[in-house]
Amino acid sequence: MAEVHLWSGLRSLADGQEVVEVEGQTVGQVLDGLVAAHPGLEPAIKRGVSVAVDGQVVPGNRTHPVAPDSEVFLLQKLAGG
Amino acid sequence: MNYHTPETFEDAAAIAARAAGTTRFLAGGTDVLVQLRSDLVTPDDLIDIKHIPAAKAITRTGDGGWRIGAAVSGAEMTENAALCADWPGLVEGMDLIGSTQVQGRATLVGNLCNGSPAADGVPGLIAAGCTVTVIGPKGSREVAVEEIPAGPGKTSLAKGEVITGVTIPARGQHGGDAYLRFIPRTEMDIAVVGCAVNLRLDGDTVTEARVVLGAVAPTVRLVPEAGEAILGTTLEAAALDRLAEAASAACQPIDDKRGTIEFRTHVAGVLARRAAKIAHARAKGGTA
Amino acid sequence: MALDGPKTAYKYIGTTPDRPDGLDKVTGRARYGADINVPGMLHGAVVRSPHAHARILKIDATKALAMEGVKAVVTRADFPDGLDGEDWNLQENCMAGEKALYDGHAVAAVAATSPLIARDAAKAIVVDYEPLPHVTDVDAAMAEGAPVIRDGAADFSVPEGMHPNVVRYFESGRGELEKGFAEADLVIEKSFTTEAAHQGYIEPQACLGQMGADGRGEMWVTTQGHWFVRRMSAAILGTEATGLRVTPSEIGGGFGGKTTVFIEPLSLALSRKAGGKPVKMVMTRGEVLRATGPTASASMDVKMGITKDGRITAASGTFRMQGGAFPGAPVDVTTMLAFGNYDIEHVHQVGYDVLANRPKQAAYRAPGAPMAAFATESVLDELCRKLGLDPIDTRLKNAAREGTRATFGPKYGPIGLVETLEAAKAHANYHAPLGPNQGRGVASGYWMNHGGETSASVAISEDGTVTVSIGTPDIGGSRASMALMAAEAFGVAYENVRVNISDTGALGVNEPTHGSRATFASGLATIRAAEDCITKLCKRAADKWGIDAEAVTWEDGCAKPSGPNAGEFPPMPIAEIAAEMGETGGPISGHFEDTPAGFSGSFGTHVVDVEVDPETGRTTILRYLVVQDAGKAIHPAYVEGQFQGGAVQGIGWTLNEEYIYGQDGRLQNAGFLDYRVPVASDLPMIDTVIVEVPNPGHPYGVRGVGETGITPPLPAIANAVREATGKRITDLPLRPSRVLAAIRDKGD
Amino acid sequence: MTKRIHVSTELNGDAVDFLCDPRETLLDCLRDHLGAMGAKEGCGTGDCGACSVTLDGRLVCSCLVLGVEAEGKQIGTVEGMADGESLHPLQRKFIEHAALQCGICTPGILVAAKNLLERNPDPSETEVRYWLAGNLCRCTGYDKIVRAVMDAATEMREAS
Repeated sequence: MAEVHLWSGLRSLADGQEVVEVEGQTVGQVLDGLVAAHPGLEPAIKRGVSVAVDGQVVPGNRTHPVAPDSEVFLLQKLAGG
Repeated sequence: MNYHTPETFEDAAAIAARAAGTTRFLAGGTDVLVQLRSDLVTPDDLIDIKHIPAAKAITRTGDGGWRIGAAVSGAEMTENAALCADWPGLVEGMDLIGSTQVQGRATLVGNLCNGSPAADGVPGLIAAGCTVTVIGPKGSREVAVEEIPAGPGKTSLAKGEVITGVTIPARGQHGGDAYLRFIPRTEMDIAVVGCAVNLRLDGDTVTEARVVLGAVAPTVRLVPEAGEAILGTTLEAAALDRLAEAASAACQPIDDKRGTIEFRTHVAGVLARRAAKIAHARAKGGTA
Repeated sequence: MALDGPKTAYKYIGTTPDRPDGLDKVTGRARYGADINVPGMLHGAVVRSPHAHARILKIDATKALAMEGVKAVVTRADFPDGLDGEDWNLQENCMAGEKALYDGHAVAAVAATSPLIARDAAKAIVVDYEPLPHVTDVDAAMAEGAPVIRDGAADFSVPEGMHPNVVRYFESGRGELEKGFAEADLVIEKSFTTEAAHQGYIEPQACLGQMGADGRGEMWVTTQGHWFVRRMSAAILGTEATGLRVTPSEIGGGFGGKTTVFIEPLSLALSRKAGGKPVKMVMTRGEVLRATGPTASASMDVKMGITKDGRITAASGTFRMQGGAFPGAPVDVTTMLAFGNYDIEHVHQVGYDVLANRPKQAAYRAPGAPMAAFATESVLDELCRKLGLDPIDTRLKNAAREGTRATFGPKYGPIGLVETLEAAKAHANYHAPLGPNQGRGVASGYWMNHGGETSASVAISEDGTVTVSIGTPDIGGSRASMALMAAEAFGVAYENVRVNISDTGALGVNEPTHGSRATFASGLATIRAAEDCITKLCKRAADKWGIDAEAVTWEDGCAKPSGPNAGEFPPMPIAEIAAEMGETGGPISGHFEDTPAGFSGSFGTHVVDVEVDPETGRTTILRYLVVQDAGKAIHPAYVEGQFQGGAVQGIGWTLNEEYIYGQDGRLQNAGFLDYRVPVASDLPMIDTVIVEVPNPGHPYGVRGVGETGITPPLPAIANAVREATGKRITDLPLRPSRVLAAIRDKGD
Repeated sequence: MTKRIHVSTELNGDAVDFLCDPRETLLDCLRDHLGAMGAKEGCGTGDCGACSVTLDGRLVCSCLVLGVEAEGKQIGTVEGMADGESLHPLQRKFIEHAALQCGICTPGILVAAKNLLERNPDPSETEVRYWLAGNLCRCTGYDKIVRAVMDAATEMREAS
């Protein structure tokens, strides 16, 4: 089970939880698992999020591996100027 | 748009008098072309005066003054060392307009005829007591520069009238002038406040003074009270305070994108004080 | 062939050769967006709303269409219905539908046989408007009773009870704020505003578009990202992306403003309607300022607590931003990065994205970060001043470093904030004596950087020279950087590498040159594609020598046996392999496609000295120092150039650049005369120090450097003005009238 | 449509002529009628200097000159700076000092700087900055541009 940290604006969409435990070996599986557990998160994830796995931001890369003890953070998506 | 290239001012005036629609005279074009490009003014007749030989000349007058043709560029004035030595303030007002590129084209008369209260070239002319020669359907007349501006973008010139050039009086002994303006950057801005001061001294004492403010009223404004405030003084602190107060008191500015009423009113006093000191030093023979 | 971690010894990286496009650019040969004329082409012009907010009742083009030389007019009716999300926003911004949403919003476009006829025809198109109440200020737009710009534009995130102009809401944080503030010896809370600033690229938007009735077409355009142009244009026009081939011109500056479309879909729509004739469109400067994206304006409240010995105990911020009449103000980034410089246990951020009657904001260099930095670094400076703490030492005490948990969640990898602070402290500028009315300001800033979709190809020519094809337009010399990286990877001379920016038909998808990603991502892709190529080159040598490919290594532009066991062969140079490639297996090229992770942020610290005229409020920059972490500087001269350019854009934003709207909601300063970007005589030399803390996520350690530099100037200069005048000014720009009013105000 | 006017002029030493609408600027004529695209339009109002050219040796913004005014004049543009394959020292120094990033302002700045050095072969940093104040550059912050101009001036003085 990976621990996924939500930014506080998302917590109301996930029954107030700050950290959600989700099964998944990849970023894609983790995101799908999140939506399955908390359907309220779907619009936020659909709008686009960045995912940080163990400190490394891996935007748009659903195949990036997630280990059972990985620390996963959802972040707002950003690009730049 | 019809483009005309008359070779005399009389012809230029005649074309303008005949024209039915919007007419503009073209000298440096630094205002006319901007208005054309931004669709503010598209003249039906554009009269280029640069083919008139007298328009391009800087000459000395018989009494030791100067005559600046209507199509003389700022750069040509700045490059005339004798003119700069006589009237550094008048020339620096012109020189402050726009970039080096604009200086290659912009003219003193154009700056006057554009009618902007913020025109950098105009306060120095009024402070120096200059006149312009106007040719029109009724012949020629000599008019004090301060009588030309009539409000933002407006002049007192009648249809068919054209200014042929500026007459600057002889500098004379113990005189000095200066022009300062305030802009947010160091270059390329329109004056938020401008101030020209022209002095004559007897020893250290001011015997003649003309103070002119720009960008603080609907037209460039001669402020006699400000001149009077320093007459008979040596620009000691109290005199400069009175000058600044008189300058600020003469302001009737507006709030706009370039400055506030409060700011313009205050800075008019600051610039008057600073310009007076420079003019004083120049009248004493300094090169400040 | 893969390299293990960042290299440390280089032959080409870190040198400063002439850029490959230099000759074209100093001789006037380089072709930018407007520098193309083709036979039979038409010229387009746009009719724009003079109202800040108005219902469009009727558009009558009869007179225009009757003019000699006028070939087509398009309005929103010529674009497909049914778009949603950002595609709808883009379409609506390119061409107004039911309402004009800001001064300058396009409502119709015309194509004619000359630019003058097109301009005259645009003036002849009659539009009937019903003016509506408008709002251009962010706080006013959120207030009760503000005119509603678009009902229903808010997304799921906005809490109940907000004004309909609030369209997105962000909240993040950790810890217990109250506990954190209670631990502080001093807590300061202040409110701040920043005005919108424009990217101010000198080259206006320009394109030449051609499209037939079959939806196939071509475009020449100045852009940071031609695949974006293709995707957005196709979406707006309802055509297929591959039907459109987009070729990027040289680009005359972008800074984020050329990552989206404005006139591009209009030129295609006009062309389609004019029988497929190409249509050239070039914006005027007035159009650029009125109708392309400036950045957002912001209103912010920031509160920070600190102990007497300089430890930040807690921080909170509320950030309200308007990004024009569409969702998209970068307040998400603002909230994320607001306190990102520091290690803070208790932290909380709230952000509001608000609609207003202004042009749709576009990205501008570190979008969202400079505003937050202005607020947070000003409060930190005030805390330091009140407690007599040194601003650099205090920042060092709290600085994020490797392993610090960022205020937005994850732990930082290797980063260089501490190194920039130490270098700034050691620099002579930090110790130069100051005179009366002078002051020194310090601030740090951060940008996270970006990877993004990236494709690159490397091909070996018959003579052994190397062609690199990338998809990120070169704005500031990146072709030189790519050539250096390819030269390093292959071990061939810099001059033997040619880098091309490919059109959309010649390479896989690429995101724009944005997010400080070009040198990182296209550079990484170039290196990986080169390695792919080298594998193939080694194989050719191995085949010729009759040994295993694994027994061949690549060194200094030659294939070599990997050791004595591999056999005794003289090194085989790339030119020799290339000369025979036709007979040894065919052309040799390498490819790489990815959305690379591994980017890492760049921190910077700026030190500025100013002098303020106490009688006029005018601020002069006396000295300016930029210290920033580049990871590894590929071409140091262009890295310095990014530092200097970013700093000067920040100086402009701080001192004199602003969007000025009148009571009528119209932009009052739509030209370079009154939109005052810094000129040469406003500035001193901009001193730079390049810090290099290698990024382990890039083969050569590169971090993007483009954006960070605009973040610290806003607070650094405000902090310097605070020292020079004794006044803390919390609204930007620091225009002279504002500074003078503060000086003359007897209060604190 | 207004009748077009025939203009005979000299561009970088070559006699050329073109037809233009009297409303067209010299910049429009250079770019659209004479194919000289080196001068750029950044503003059209004389505020950015990207269109800088010389007219009878005088530095001007070609967007603030009408095409018809060029009759009988000598126009100098960036295309005329190099002598065949041999670059003007300013051109070389701009490349060497990385004094351009996007390069859109470069032609105008080179023309302006050349005009400066013809008048003042030994300008101070301040003189360079004020002379070039009408040439906006948004990329570089001017630092490397000023250095390149100063360095070119030094080289040209030493060579003369």
